[in-house]
Amino acid sequence: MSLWLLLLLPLVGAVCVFLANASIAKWISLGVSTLVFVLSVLMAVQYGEWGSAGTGFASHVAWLSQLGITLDLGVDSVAMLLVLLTTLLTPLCVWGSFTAITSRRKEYYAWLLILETAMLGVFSAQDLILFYVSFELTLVPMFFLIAIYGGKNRAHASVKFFIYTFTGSLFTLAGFVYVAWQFQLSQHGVWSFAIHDLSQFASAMTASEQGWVLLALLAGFAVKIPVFPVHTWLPLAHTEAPTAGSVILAGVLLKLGTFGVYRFVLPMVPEAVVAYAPAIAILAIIGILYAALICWVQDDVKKLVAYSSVSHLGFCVLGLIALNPIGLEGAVLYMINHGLSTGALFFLIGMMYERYHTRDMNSIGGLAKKMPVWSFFMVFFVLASVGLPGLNGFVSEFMCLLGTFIASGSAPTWPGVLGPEYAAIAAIGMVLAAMYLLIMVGKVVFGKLKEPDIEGQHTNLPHDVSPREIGILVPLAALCIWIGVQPTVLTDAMRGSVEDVLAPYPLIVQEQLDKPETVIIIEKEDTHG
Amino acid sequence: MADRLWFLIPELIVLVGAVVCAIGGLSNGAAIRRRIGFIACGFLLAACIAVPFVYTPERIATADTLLPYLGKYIKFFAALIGILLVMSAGGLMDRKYEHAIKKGKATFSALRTSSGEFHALLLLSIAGVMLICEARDLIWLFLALELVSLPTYVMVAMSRWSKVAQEAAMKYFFLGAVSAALMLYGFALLYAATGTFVFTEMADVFEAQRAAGGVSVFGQIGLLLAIFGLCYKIAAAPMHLYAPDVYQGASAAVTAFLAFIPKTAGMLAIILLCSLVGWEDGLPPVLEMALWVVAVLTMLLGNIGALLQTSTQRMLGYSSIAHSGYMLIGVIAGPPLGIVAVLVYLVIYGATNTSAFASLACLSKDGAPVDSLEDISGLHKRSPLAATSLAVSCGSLLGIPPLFGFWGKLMLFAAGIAAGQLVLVLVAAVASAISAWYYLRLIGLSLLSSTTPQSESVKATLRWPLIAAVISAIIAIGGPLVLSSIVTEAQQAVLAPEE
Amino acid sequence: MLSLLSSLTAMPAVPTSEVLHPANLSWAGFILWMPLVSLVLCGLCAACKVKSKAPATITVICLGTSFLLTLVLWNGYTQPETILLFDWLQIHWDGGSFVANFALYVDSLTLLWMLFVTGLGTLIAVYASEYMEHDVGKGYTRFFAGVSVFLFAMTCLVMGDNLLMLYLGWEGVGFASYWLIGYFYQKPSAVAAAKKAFIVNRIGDVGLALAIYLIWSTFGTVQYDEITTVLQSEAYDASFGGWTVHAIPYLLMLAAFGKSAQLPLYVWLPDAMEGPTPVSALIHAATMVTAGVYLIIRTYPLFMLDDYALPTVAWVGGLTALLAATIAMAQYDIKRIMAYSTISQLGYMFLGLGVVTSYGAAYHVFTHAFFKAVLFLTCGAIMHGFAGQLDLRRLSGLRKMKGWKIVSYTMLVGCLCLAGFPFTSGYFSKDAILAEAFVTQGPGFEVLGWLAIFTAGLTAYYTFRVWFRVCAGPVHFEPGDELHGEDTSSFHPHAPRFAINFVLIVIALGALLAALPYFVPNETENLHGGWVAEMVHDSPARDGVPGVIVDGGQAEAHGTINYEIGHGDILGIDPHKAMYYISAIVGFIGIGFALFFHLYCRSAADKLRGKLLASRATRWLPTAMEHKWYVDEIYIATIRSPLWILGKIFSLFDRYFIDGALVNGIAGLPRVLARWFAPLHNGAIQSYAISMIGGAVLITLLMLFMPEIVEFLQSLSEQNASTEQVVATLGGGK
Amino acid sequence: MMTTFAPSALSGYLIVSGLLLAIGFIGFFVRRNLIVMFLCTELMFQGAAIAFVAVGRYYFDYSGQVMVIFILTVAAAEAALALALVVLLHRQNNTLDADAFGELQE
Repeated sequence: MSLWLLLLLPLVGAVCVFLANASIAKWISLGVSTLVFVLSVLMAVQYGEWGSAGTGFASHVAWLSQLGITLDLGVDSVAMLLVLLTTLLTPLCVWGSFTAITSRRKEYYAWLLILETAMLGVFSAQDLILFYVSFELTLVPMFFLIAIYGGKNRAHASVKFFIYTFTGSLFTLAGFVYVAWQFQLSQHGVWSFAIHDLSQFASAMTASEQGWVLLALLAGFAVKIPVFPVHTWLPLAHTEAPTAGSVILAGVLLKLGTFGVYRFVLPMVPEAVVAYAPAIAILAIIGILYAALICWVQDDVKKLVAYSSVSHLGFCVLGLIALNPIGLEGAVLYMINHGLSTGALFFLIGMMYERYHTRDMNSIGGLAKKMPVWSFFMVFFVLASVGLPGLNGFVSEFMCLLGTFIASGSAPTWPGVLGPEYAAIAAIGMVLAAMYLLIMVGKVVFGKLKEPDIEGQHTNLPHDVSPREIGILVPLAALCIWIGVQPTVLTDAMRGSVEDVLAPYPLIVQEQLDKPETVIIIEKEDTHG
Repeated sequence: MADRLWFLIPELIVLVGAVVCAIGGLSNGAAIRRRIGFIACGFLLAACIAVPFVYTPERIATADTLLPYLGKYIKFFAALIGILLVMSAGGLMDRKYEHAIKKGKATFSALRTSSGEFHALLLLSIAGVMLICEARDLIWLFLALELVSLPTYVMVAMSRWSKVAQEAAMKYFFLGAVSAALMLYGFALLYAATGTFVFTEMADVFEAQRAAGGVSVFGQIGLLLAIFGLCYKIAAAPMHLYAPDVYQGASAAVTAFLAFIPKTAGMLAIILLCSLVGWEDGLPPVLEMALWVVAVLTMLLGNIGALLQTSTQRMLGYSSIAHSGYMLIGVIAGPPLGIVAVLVYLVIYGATNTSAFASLACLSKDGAPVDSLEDISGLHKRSPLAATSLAVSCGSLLGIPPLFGFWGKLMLFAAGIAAGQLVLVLVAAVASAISAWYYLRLIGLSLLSSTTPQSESVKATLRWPLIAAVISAIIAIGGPLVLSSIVTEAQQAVLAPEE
Repeated sequence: MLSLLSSLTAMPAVPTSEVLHPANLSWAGFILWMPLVSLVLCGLCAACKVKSKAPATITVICLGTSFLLTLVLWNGYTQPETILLFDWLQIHWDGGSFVANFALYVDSLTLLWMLFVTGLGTLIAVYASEYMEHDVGKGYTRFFAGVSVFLFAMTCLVMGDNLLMLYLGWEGVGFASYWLIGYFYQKPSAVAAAKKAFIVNRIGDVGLALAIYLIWSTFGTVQYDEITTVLQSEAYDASFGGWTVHAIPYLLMLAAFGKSAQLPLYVWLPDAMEGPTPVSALIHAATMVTAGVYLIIRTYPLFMLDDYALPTVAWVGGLTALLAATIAMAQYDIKRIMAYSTISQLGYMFLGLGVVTSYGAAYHVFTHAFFKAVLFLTCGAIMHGFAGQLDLRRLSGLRKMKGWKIVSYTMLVGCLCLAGFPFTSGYFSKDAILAEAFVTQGPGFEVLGWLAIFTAGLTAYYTFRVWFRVCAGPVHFEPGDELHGEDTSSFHPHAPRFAINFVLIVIALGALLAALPYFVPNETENLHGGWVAEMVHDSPARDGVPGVIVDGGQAEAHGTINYEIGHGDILGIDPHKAMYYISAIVGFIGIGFALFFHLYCRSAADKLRGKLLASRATRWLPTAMEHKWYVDEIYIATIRSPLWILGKIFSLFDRYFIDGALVNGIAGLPRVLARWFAPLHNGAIQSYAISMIGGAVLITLLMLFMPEIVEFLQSLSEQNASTEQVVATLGGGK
Repeated sequence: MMTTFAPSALSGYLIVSGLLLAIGFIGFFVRRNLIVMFLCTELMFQGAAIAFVAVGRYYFDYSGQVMVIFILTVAAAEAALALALVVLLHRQNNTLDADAFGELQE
């Protein structure tokens, strides 16, 4: 079994969908994506690198040998987990779109499957260019999903989404090529874009070079995550995207940014990461609090959840740059958990929207009376999102904050450059998260029943969620509980990879701490020079 | 001398083709007249096939040009894309006239037909590009460039019997003459600086001058003026001003031609001129800085200019300006990677740009050509193939991976960075980002928008341009599969002759 | 992958480092699991749309089982034990690990808490089975599921062997209270109250989370016994941990204050009255609010590490007690009075903790659990019977009405205990705290003691204000607004039936009998407080700090403040003895005032209020008290509204500045430039010619003269630099 | 008979050729008649031609003169083209004023 099968199957499926009759397109795509999911689970069972630092299912295909570009695939344990997340969410998205999509159906399902290929490509690429190609390729299906099936303002939203993220990642590409060039210089003219080569080599660059590369890489990844202040495309895209689009966007696409940081930024430019970590952390914290306060005053439920993603991923970023295993494992866990719980929230909002054609909290309310099962799931996933212990969100949030908290210079084994003060301020975000999400629940789920006038656009859907919709939500809920109760299974699984990435850091942090004045000079050079 | 003639076999095939087309166009047999396009394609194909036989290693060892392998690469691809260009021009000339003859409403008159001439001119121009590869001195270069240009002036004028086409031809021709004079004067100064026309000798003289402290002032000014004159051919700033007008005025198929053949010619000539002074210790600072400024201006002005356009052809005209800017990065970066990147990019750009223009060329609105952006709104409902080809080619021009255009840009970026031109690459990145706006607009209009009253009657009526568009769109998608071999060929093309 | 699968299928049972007796005690896990079983069964009932009282039966049986198991466990208790249920959070890495298992820690303190948590929980479930019956088939199942969640969370909180388990329970009870307070989810006020409870608690939770981080980074563990081990080890000295050990108690305090409704985080509790009455009883009396007290007792050694930690606790407790008592005096809603009274009594408990009498605090928790449960349940019965009427001005003479005798007299029992009537349980437990305030030396503890005594008087007054108004006096009643199809004129109160009466009697008896433990002799000499003290003192949490023995009467700590005993006295008498008299007298005075104002001369109270209001100098007093000192309003004005406005500002900032000005501005820049350059393409051939050739010539000239230009620019900047130098030297000269 | 050709003399020729180029260009952009404008471009070509001849003479190299022959040829071809174009434009618009052709613009 190879990753190629996993990658190409959705693509083949997309072609089949496109050629098939519109009425069976959804069944084909559901079948294909489910098959991919089953395959990925089987692969996960076979996977031999759980807990160790190795790369599994590695395969080599030469491509553009003149530039050292290959089509190498392979997954480490973190990537394998994210592959599983992707293959899980895609069939659910397909299934969730059965009633929502009524026009241009074939294209819709074809795009979803192409999107799956692209996302899997990102996680399984072992070559920078292959990574970049997949990374960018995700934009195209998403662009069309938003632009064809989105809300009223879809044209603007899709173009903004595309151009914003496209622009950012062009700089990332420049950064990649720069590193590859440096590698080529050191290798007497032999180019290579293999992640393995470059991440080993890049840490040999000078501090100021690393700083520039860091900025270039972050230009793409920070937009994708998104980190304050480059987040404004996200609420717009989320609000306008169709339900499945939002789910994929929140569930997987945002993780491409954090995964990029994990896969490239951390191993490639350690010195710069250490130098810039406080600045990034401050942006992340601003994002947490700022977006949380904005959530508070939103009227549009979907926009609220979209901003909450900005806030939540701030924790993830903190975990990433805490530079200790607990923080990094927490961050990876956060990626998965956010995908599950926020993805589910978008599903739920989509179900509501299908029935009432509005997402305005002022015109809808008290749905618990009419849709008790829906309300149950809504409250459940809100709590998962808020971080109630026993559910998944708690573990990752706790680990990210703990990682940040202990990431001070005085930590014995894993010194970092953050510390308790960062965690303490970020922790305010926990309160705010409870605030805005519960206010949302209080308005939409509880209170007096308030329904908008839906004359003339009556749907065939039942009042409460249908068995199909329950079928979508239950696996997500079950995973939320399972991860909440048994997070150790996942943290053990990713341990080796995480420690491998972090291995050079204690030394570098220690060096920087011993010479605090040089850190400042480097920063100055990097910002002005 | 005989050796050099041997290398000219592809050109000769194409020239024979031109003659055959010109004569065939006057034939009384309607079957022959209507199949002029096939004849042209046939000769181009023959030229294509001839290339590998002509360029055998033993033969090349005897060549005395600066870049002996260049011809193999360029001639092959120029002929190949030439076939696409001929296809996109299918049905352009004499369509109504031939229709009328078929219906019996008109009789054939050799004076009223133009299809044969058109194809002959087209082939002549392609032959000009091929000849540039074999240039070993300035005279040859000058004549080859003129051979490329002069037919295109006529093609613009005859592409449409409308006032705008004639205006476009007038502007193109007059400004072309001025720029040719500039280039010629530059050649004169180069001659003054070196005392010879032969490239290899000029390169030696310049090397001696550099060893003695730098290229002489005459040489520098001469290079600059010559390159500015050539900038007109590649539509690079500040010589790009004519391009939007001309590209808008000419019919889409001819615009596709203008955006590829003269551009390739100009690029090759610039590469040849730059190789006179060599990249070994960097181009002379004056030249490098000038090219730098030109590249930056071209990328930015081209992409910025496209933003506000309401005419598809004008928009794509600006886009092709911008692409010249990208290619200049490769020229500045120099061999091997930079020139390889430019050569690869020329092919990729040629294919995808042809696709974009061909998808416009196949459209008509109640028999009239289509120009405004609104006309292609909702195209996917009426002609999904044309709409998809347009979208794919725009995606490729924008450089969305994994389409063909991305790989070209990647190579240029890599070359730029490898030459230490970080700022240039960043400017290119910004420019690409700007370009996303209008490419997405084209994609959005063709694939996403709904039909408007104005665009209701726009349909894909011409068969051959549509086929050309689809083929080149397939190339844009599937091209990456053969990228590695193209790059290998391009690498060979920039090999210096063995001493 | 195998490991992943194996952990999927079977819970791993890797024992942790310490000695375990899983074989002996693994059944104790069922104390924890039974509420969860109940939750699952209730969930099934909900899924099957059961329309009977089955959920109540299930819940009562499950909780009862828990209680019985706790009794058995208590009976067989010999020494502290850890019971591993399963691995929860175990993160290992190169050079360390973070371990928080799903494990139980059983010591006497745990057992003390679990006894009344499960016991009262069961009784309240019985009570609710009747109380909630009008909701059978609607919210009935939801209610009992909520109760089960609550009990499960509370059990985790109390029995967990590490701080993360405590945190799980901590947030869990917060969530359960959110669930239960918001039970009437169609009432906006209930939804708001539920939300408020959760959010205010979250503030405390953040404190707890940060405290856990600090504890872990300082001690390297979050398990209680290991923390104790570290504190007792040789590695420990005064400089241990640096600033962290000083920060830990304050963060824990924040958590405790949030959960136990102390200043400044008490505001959620009065609003929590929106829930059904059993919820109030459950939250207030028995369990949730005492979690803060439990936390502090559990982590007492950590509070000893900072000199000012315990005094802070004491002062916050004392002030909260006073403030809440003054508010309670001026309220008319009896349930609300009980809520404020709860806050006030919790203040006492914290005062007790602060003045180093943890057994006193624990004992007060214990007695308070019973008598406050009685009071709430009687309030609930009244509310139930009088269609939601809770205004003490609209109810009178209940004890003379048929079927309300049991309610009235059990309420009297509760009131007596709360008022500290001599020889009731509340009397002893409160005395223990009051006396200790004089015994222990601390910053202003004596003042605090007098303050607390004064508060005790107020307590007696407002308690009996309720009883005299509602149960004594002439028979009179007006129904509330929750009439179920009945007319106001033809309204008949529904007297409680068996389940409610039974529970009331049992708990009232419990409240009275809760005085007994005080007299049960204990095995340790010189120990005030009997059995409860013994339970508290047996816990290893008590002797965490090396060289410090913290006993009921003997306390000493390192640092500058010595919690010494023996020197304190009141008016020259031993405080413990003196307090028997003083508190009795104060209680009588309070009750006397209540007797006068609210039984014999009810109009006098209104007159007094009128007089106070009439005078400008004293008007503020009743107004402020009736409006709860405007604390809610202050919070809204100083925290909520500014934040909300900030959110609005950010929202606009995001839309118009970041997105509008920056993003769209930058994105719009090319189009602006495009407009600038558009005139270049004016269509005139000659202008093209001049621009093209001019541009080419300009660039050529620029390039040719580049060295000269660069030189010129350099000379310019050098000139500038030299001028700057001159200016600088001139400036320096001045 | 070859006489030496001093650098100063060469620069004189080059100046003349440069002037021709400039005059041609200035004429191109100040005159409005298309035929005159075309003649101006021819002037520019001839400027270059003079330079070629002069330089060829300076180096004793006949290539310069060869070049001039070719330039003349190309100029003739261009002239033919220009004439055709001018006739076409005139037929269509009845004017040869360059300003009349400004339909294509932004």
